[in-house]
Amino acid sequence: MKIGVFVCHCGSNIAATVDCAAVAKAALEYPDVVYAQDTMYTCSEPGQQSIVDAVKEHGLDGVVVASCSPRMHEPTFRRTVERAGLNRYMFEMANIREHVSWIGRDKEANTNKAAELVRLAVEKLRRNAPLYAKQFDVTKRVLVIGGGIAGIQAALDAAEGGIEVVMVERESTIGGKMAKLDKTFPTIDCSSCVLAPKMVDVAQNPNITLYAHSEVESISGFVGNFTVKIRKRATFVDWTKCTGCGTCTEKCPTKNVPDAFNENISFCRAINIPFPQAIPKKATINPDYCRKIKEGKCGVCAKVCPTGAIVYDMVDEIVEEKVGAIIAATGYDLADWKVIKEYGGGAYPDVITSLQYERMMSASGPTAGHIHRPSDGMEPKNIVFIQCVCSRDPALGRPYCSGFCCMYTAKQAIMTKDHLPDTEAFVFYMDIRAPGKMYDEFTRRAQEDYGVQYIRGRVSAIQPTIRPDGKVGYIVRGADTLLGKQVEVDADMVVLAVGVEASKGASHLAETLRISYDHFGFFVESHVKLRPVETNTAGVYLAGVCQGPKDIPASVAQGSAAAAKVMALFAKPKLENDPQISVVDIKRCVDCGKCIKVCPYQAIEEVELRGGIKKAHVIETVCQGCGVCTATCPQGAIQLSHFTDNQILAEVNALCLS
Amino acid sequence: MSSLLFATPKELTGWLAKLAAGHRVLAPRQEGPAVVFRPQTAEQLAAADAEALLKRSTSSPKQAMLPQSETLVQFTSVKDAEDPSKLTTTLTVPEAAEPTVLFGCRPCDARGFVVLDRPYLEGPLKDPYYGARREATVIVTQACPKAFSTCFCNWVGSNPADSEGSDILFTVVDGGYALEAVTEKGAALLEGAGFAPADDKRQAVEEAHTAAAQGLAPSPDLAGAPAKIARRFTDEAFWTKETVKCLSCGACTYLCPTCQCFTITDEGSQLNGRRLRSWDSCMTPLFTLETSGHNSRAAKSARMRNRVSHKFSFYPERYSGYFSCVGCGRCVVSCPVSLDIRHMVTAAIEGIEAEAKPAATEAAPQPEAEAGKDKNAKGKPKKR
Amino acid sequence: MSENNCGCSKNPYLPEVATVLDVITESPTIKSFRVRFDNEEAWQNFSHEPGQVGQLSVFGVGESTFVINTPPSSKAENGYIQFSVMRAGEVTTAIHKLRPGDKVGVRAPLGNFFPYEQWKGKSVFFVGGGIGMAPIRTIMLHLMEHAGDYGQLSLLYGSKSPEDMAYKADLPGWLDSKVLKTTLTIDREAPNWPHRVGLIPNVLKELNPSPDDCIAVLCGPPIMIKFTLAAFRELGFKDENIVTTLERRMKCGIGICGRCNLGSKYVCLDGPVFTQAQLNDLPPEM
Amino acid sequence: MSVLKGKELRIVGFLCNWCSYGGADTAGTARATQPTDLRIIRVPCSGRVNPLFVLKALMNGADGVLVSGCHPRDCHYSAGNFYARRRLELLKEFLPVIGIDPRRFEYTWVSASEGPRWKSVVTNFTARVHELGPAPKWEDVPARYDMPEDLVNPIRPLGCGAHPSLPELKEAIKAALADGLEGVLGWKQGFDAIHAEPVFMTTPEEVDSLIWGPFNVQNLAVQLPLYKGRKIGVVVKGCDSKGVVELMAEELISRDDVKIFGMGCNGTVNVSRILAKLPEGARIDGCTCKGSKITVLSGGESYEMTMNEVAQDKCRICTKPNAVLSDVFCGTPTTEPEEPEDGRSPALRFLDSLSLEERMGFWKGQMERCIACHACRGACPMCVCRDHCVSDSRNPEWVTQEDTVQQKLFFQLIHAQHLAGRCTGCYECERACPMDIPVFALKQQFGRTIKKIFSYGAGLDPKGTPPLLTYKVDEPTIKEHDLA
Repeated sequence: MKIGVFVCHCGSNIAATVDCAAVAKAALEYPDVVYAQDTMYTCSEPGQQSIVDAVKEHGLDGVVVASCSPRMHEPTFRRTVERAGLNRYMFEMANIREHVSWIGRDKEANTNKAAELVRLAVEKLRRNAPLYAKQFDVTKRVLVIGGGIAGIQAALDAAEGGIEVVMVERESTIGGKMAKLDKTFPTIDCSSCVLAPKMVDVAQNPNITLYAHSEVESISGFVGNFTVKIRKRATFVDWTKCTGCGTCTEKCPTKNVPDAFNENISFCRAINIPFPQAIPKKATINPDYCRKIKEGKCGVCAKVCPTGAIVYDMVDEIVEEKVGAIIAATGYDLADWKVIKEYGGGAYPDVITSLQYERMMSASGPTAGHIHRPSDGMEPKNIVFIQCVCSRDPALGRPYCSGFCCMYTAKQAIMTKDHLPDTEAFVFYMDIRAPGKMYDEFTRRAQEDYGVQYIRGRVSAIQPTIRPDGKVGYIVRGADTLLGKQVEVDADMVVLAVGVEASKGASHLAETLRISYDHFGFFVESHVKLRPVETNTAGVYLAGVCQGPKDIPASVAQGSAAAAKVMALFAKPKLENDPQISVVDIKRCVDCGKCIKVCPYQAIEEVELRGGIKKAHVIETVCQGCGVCTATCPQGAIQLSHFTDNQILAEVNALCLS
Repeated sequence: MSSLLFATPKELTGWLAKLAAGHRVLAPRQEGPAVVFRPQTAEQLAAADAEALLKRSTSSPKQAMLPQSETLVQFTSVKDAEDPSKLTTTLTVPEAAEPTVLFGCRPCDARGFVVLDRPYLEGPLKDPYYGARREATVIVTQACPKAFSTCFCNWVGSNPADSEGSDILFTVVDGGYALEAVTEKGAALLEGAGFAPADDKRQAVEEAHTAAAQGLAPSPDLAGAPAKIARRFTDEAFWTKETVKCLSCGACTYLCPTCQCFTITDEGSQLNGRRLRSWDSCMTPLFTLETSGHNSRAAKSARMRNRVSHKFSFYPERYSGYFSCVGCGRCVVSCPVSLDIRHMVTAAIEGIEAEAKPAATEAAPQPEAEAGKDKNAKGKPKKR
Repeated sequence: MSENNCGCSKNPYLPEVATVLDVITESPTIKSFRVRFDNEEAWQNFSHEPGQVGQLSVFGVGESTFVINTPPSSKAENGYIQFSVMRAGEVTTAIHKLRPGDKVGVRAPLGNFFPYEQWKGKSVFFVGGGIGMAPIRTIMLHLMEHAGDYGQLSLLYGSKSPEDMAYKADLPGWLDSKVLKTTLTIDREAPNWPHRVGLIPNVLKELNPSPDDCIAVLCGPPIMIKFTLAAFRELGFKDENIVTTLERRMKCGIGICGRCNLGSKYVCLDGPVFTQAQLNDLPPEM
Repeated sequence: MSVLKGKELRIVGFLCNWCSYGGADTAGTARATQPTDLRIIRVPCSGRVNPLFVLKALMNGADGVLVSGCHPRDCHYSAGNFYARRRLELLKEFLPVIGIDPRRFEYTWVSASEGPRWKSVVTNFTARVHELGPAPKWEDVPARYDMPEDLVNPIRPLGCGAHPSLPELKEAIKAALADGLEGVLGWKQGFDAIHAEPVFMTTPEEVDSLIWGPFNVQNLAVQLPLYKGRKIGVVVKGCDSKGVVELMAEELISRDDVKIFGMGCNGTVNVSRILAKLPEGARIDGCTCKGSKITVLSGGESYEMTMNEVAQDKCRICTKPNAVLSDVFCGTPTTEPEEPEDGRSPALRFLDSLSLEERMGFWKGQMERCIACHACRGACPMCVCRDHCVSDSRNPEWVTQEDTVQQKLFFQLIHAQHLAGRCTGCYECERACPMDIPVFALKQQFGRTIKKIFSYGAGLDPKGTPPLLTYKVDEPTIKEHDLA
C-alpha cells in the first residue's frame, strides 16, 4: 500500500503553532507512507491539485490530509481523492487545527501531537477498504409539518416543482401566526391580504394534500423512504359535508369558549371557524366546552346544520403516508411572560401581549379594529409598549434576541397613532434592532412622523393605581438611560413585546424526527452558516422560526430554500446510500440475535440461507451507521464499514502500544 | 547401570542452587491449587524444602522446550532515503536457548520429549528452536513414588521408573534421594555435586520402583491397536457417541506433554514486527478451517477421532509403532466433562480383529527386549 | 513420491526476503506475482521441481502456501519464480495489495513434485478448475518443453466466466499449440465466448479421453474434484493414474506443525502431490 | 512516537462524531486553550465505543481514557448514547477489580455547541489524570501468588446423601423417552467414585445409570445449544436451570424444544478440595455419602470429610437450589434461604481487601499460569459463539497469539464483558479451569454491579432482557459524571 500525507499550514492557523514540515518528515517514518508534503492551503484549488498530481506521480492508493476538522472538509477532500481516481473512502483526516493548533501555543507539544494524530490516521487508513454506495429508489413526495407562512411557501414551491406535498397543520386552519397579524412591517400592508391568496393556492393546488387539525404521530424509515403516521384529531364535524356557512356557530348556545385564535382576548362558540379567511373553511367543535359531548345535552348545531355534517361521536383517525423528505416548519409560540411578577404576572387585565394587541387592531378581530382596553373598554390615552419581554434576558434563561419585536412594536405604535391620533405612545427599548430593507427608516418614521416617544431603558415595574376620576391607571416605572434618570408614565394600557420560543411540543417532534434541538426547543441546523435549512438527519429540512427567531421575509426565504433542497434531493432518479453501514460476515454470525435487539433503526433482520441456516442481515438502505451492533456482537461478525473494530483498534494500539 | 549416588534433601537443594548460577533451573512450584514449572533463582532453590520441588505438575513441562508462544523471526525494514516506497528488509532470529536444568519432571514427561523429538528433530527438516533448547537442557526426572488413579503409562510401554528421555533419574529413598545418571549429559551435570556413592541403596530403589508399578491398573493389550483404531475411523456413530459431551475446549491438548501442533502468525507491521509460533489445538474447528470456508474436520466428533487416532494410530504408523501418548493422564484429570482417552481407546479397539493389514505397523522393527521392563506393551521404547 | 530436495540444514522457518518484480492481474480475484530472492547466492542455488510449493508471506500479515507455477526452466531463463494467488482471506488480500518493488518472504521449495519421470511415454490429460490451473500450469509447461518424451498432452481448463479465466496471455499459445490439445470452458453462457460452455465434469465426458496409458492430473476446488474424479472413473481411468495436489491443507510446510495430516501422512512431506490410489488408502477426511 | 516526556500523559479520547467531536471543534474555533495530552479518536456514536476498546487502551499503557457523546435524547442515532451510558457506567464500576483506578476512565456528554463545556471537560480530566500520575505498568507490578483458602460458611444445610426421589425422576424420564423425547441430558458415574460425567440418555438402561448427588457438578445447559431444533430433555440443579432460562430468554434455544426435569439440590462438591484431603495422586477406590458426611476409600484408607469442608463456593451461598423453571419436578423442593448479605466468591472477597496495585499483582500472578486453553469458555453455557469466538479471530483481532499476561487477561475481560448481565453464576468457568484460576471473580464483579444498578439477576425470567441489550431514556440509578 502506498500512502501520501499532506500537512496543511492553513495560512498561519496551523503553521503558527505547529511545525508542519517536521510533521510531514515524521509521517515518512510511518508504515506504508511513501510521500509526505506540507502545503499552504490544501483545501484550495492548487492544494487539491497537488494531491491529485501526487497520487498520479507516486501511484498512491491512500491519502491522509492533516488539516482542519473532517466535519468541515472531509467531503471536499473525498471528492478530490475521487478525482484522482481513488475510492473516496481510501482517505483519512487528522484534525490538527481545531484540536491542536488553535488550542495551545506550545509548539513542541503541538507538533508532537500533530505527528501522533497523523500516525492514527495512517494506521486507520492502512486498514480502510474501498466502499461503494448502493442505489435505492425514492418516494418523490414531501411532508411539510406546520402550515405557517414558511410551511406554505415550502409546500407551494415544492408543488410548483412537480412534487406531491403532504401538509400537516395542528390547528384547524393553516396560516399560523401570520394569519393573526393585522398589518405587517415595514410596508404596513394588510397581513391577510398577502397571506390569504397563498392559503387559497395551498387549498387548490392539486399536488398538495392538506391534513389540518392533525399531528405527526410517528416517523420511521430513512431518506427517500419515510413512513409517516398522521393522527387526524377528531373535529366532530364531517369536513366533506361542511360548507363553512357558519350557521352552527351563530346558533351554538355555548358562548364562553376562550377564542384561541384571538389570543383569548374574547370568547367564541363551542363550534367555530377561527377566522373568515380560514383554509380549510370548516367548523370544528371544541370537545371541552360542547355541552352535547360533555354532558350529552344540547345538539343545536346538528339540528341547524344544513348538510348534517355534525358527528358527535367522531374519533381520532391514523393515516399513513409514504414520503421521501420532510420539511419541519412548526413556527413559534410566545414565551410565558407571566413569570415576570413585576409586570403583574398576568393579573392586570390591561397589560396584554403584542399578539393580543394585534388581534385588537385587526378589522376581523373581536373589537373590529377599535382599540378598547380590556378592563373597561375605554379608549386609552396613553399606551406603553415594552420591548424585550423575555428576550435578551439571561436571568430568565432566554439570552437570545427574538429578532422582529422592535419592528412590530414600531408598526403597532404607528397603527395606534393612526387609529387614535391624540393618544400618546411610549416605547421602552434597549436597542432598536432594524436590520432589514427600509426597516430603520420605518422605526425613524414612527418616532419622527408619528411622534412615538422612544425611551431608552427597561421597565422595572408596572404599578396599578386608581386615578382621581376613579378609573384604573398603570404607573410604568422605568429608567431613561439617555437622560440618566428615573421615568414614570401613567399609562392606560401596556403592550408587551414578548419574546419567542419554539412552538409547544417541538422537542417531542424533534425526537420523532431524530433531529437535535437546543435548550429552547429550536431545531439544530446542520451548519449554522453554511447549511441553515438542513439537519444532520438526511432527508429532514427546516424552515422558519422553528430553526430560530426570524421575520417573515427570512421565513419565506427558508421555505423556498427547503423546497429547493427537496427538489435537488429528488432530482436524481435514484438515491445513493451512505456506504458507511454495517455488513454481516455470514461465516462468523451464529444468529444469536443480539444485533437485531439493539439496532435503533430495526435495520437488521434474520434471513434463512440454504439448508435452513439462519443469519443476521443488514438492510443497506435502513442502516444509518451508528455502530451499536458492532459494539454488541460478541463474535465481531457484524462490522460497521469504515469504523470496523480493527480500524479503531489500530488507532488505540498506535497510541498505546508504541 | 552407572553408579548410584545419594543426596540428602539439603544437599539436593544446595546442588540445584549451585546449578542456578550457570543454568536456568526450572522446578515445580505450587501456585494456588495448581503446580507449574517455574524458573527458580539460587536463593529460592536454596531456601526451598525438597518436598515442595517434587510435586507433580498440573500442566506438562513441554513449555521448557516448546514455549506456548515464541518469536521465530523478527523483521525490520528501513525506507530508502530518496524513494520511501523502497524498503530494505532484514530478518533476525532470536538468540539460541540458554543452558537449562529441568528438575522434577516425571518419567512420562521425559518420554514426552522423546515423542516430540521424532517430528521435531528426526524428520527431513529439523526444528532449530526446539533442537537448541533440547540440546541445552538437562532433564532430571523423579521416578514416580506412586501411580495416580489417572496414570496409565504402562499402557504405552512405559512404567513409573522408566528412564527413557531422562538424563538423570532419582528415586525417593528414606533419608533422601538416590540419583543415577542415565546419559553422559546427566553424568556431566552430577560431576562435582559431591554426592556420596550409594550402591547399598540399589535394593531400596528397586523396591520403590516395583511398588510404584504395582499401583498401576493392568493395561489392556494394545498390540495391533494402531491398525484397529485405523479401521474404527469410518465408524461415524462410534465417534459421535463418544464425543457427545465434548465441549471442544482444547484443554487436553494444551496440558499434554506430546501434543506437537502449532500455528504461525505475524504481529506488528512490516517496518518492525515478528513472526510467532504458538501452540494450536486440533480440537478447535479453526485448526483445519481453510480460508475458502471448507473444513475437513468441522464436526467435533471428527476432531476427537483425529486426536485419538493420531496418538494411537497415525503416529505409530509413521514412527515405527511408538505410541504418541505417554499415559500421564493429565487430559483425563482436567477435562471439564471428564472425557477419558483410556475409555475411548479400549472402546475403539473392542470387537475389531487385528488381521493382516499392510499398514506400516507390521513392518515396524522389533525393539529388543528390555531387561526388567514390562514385556507385553507393543510400543516398546527404544534406547536413545 | 520421492524425497524433496530442500533438506537444507539452515532454519526452515526463515524465509528468503524477495522482491516483487511484476504483478499480473489475471482476473478480478487472481493475480500472479513474479518474485526473485534478494540474496543473490541463495537465488543461484535455488531450484525446484514442477508441483513443489512455497510459503509466500507479507511481513506483518502472515504466510500462506502457493504452488510455484513456473516450470523449473523458467527460473534460469526469466530470472523469477511465479505464484498465482486468489484473494480469499487476510494474507491473500495483503498479497493482492503488493506492487512491483515491494518485499515479500518466500520459503521454498517444499513438498514433493509431479513424478513426470514415470509418465514418460504416456499421454497426460490436465484438468484445471479456477485457481486449480496454477499447479497444472507448472507441470504442463514442463511437459510441453519435453513433449517428445510423452504421448498426447491435453488440457481442459474451466472457470466461472471469461473474465475469471487466468493466464489470458498464455491461452492463445496453448490453443494453437501443436503439442497440446486445449479445451476451455465456462460455467454459464457469456457473450462472444467462442469456446465451450458447461461444467468441467460434463465437458470431460464429452471429450471422452481414453484411459489407457494416460495420466490424469486434476486440481481445483473440492466440489469440482469430487465430480471430476467420478467422471474420470466413469471414463475408465484407474485411481493410480489420477493425480491431484492438496497444498490447501498446509501450514508450516516442513512436517512439524501437525495441521496437514491425512491419517499418518503429512501433505507437506508425503505430498502435496498424491495419486488417487494413495488417497484411497488414507482416512476419508478430505 | 509517544507522549512528551515529563509534560504529557497518555490520554485517549473516543468522541462521537456528531456532538462531542463537533463540541471539540467549537472549542477550537473559539481558541479555548486546553492541555495537549488528549488524543481524540473519532467514532460515529458513543454507542459504537465497545468497552473493550477502553480496556484495551488501559491495559496497554494509557494513563486516562475519556469517552464523550451526545446528551441523552440528543443522539443523532436516537439511542446510541443510551446503550453507551449503561455499558460505560458498568465498565467504570468494573475497573477496580483488575486494579485499574476508575478515575482514570470517564464518560460524559458534550453537544456540538458546547465549546466552553468541552474546554473544561478536557482541562479537568487532564488535571485529574496528572494528579493520579502515570498508570502502573503490568510489566513492573510484582506478581503475587497468595490466595487465602478460608471457606465461606454455607447459609443452608448442605447434604450429600442419596436423594429419595431419584427413582421417581428416572421413571419420569423413561416416560418422557417413551412418548417421543429424543434423549435427556443427565449425569452418570465418571472415571472414579468422586467424578460424574454428562450423559445423553436415550434408552431406559442409560436412564438407570443416572446419578443425583454431590458429584453432579457439570452445568448441562452448556450442551443445549448443540441440540438446537431437536426435542430433548435436561436434568437440572437450581443453578443449571438459570442457565437454561437465560438461553431461552435470549432465544438461543426455544422453550418447547426442551423438557426440564428438576429435583431439590443439596449442594455439590469441589473435587480439588476432596483430593487435597487425600495424599497426592491417591487412587479413589470408593466413596459413600450419608447425611452431610462423605467417606472416600483410597489405598485401603478411608478419609472422612463433611460437605461444609468440601462443597463448592457457589453452593454455600445458593438461594435457588430448586429449578427456577421446570416441566417435571420430583420430590419436595429444598428450602430456599434468603439472599446472603455477602454472596461474594472467596476470590472477590480477597480482591476487595487488596489495594489497586496489589490487585494487578494478584491477576498477574494468577494469569501467568494460564495456558489459554479456553476451557472456561468451553464450559460456559452462555458462550454460544462456540467456533467463532472473537478471541480466536484476526478480524477483529482483540488478542494476539502471544502468551503474555496482558493478552491472556484480556481474554478474561472479553469473557466477563460478554457475560455482563447474562452470567447466571454457575461457576463452571472456574471449575473447568485446569490451572484453578479464580476467573469467576471478574464475572461476579459485573454481576454485583448490575444487581446494584439494575437490580437484575440473569436466568430468572424466560422473558427477561439482559440489561445491556436495552436501555431507559431516563436512568434513575445512573448519575451523571460531570467533568465540566
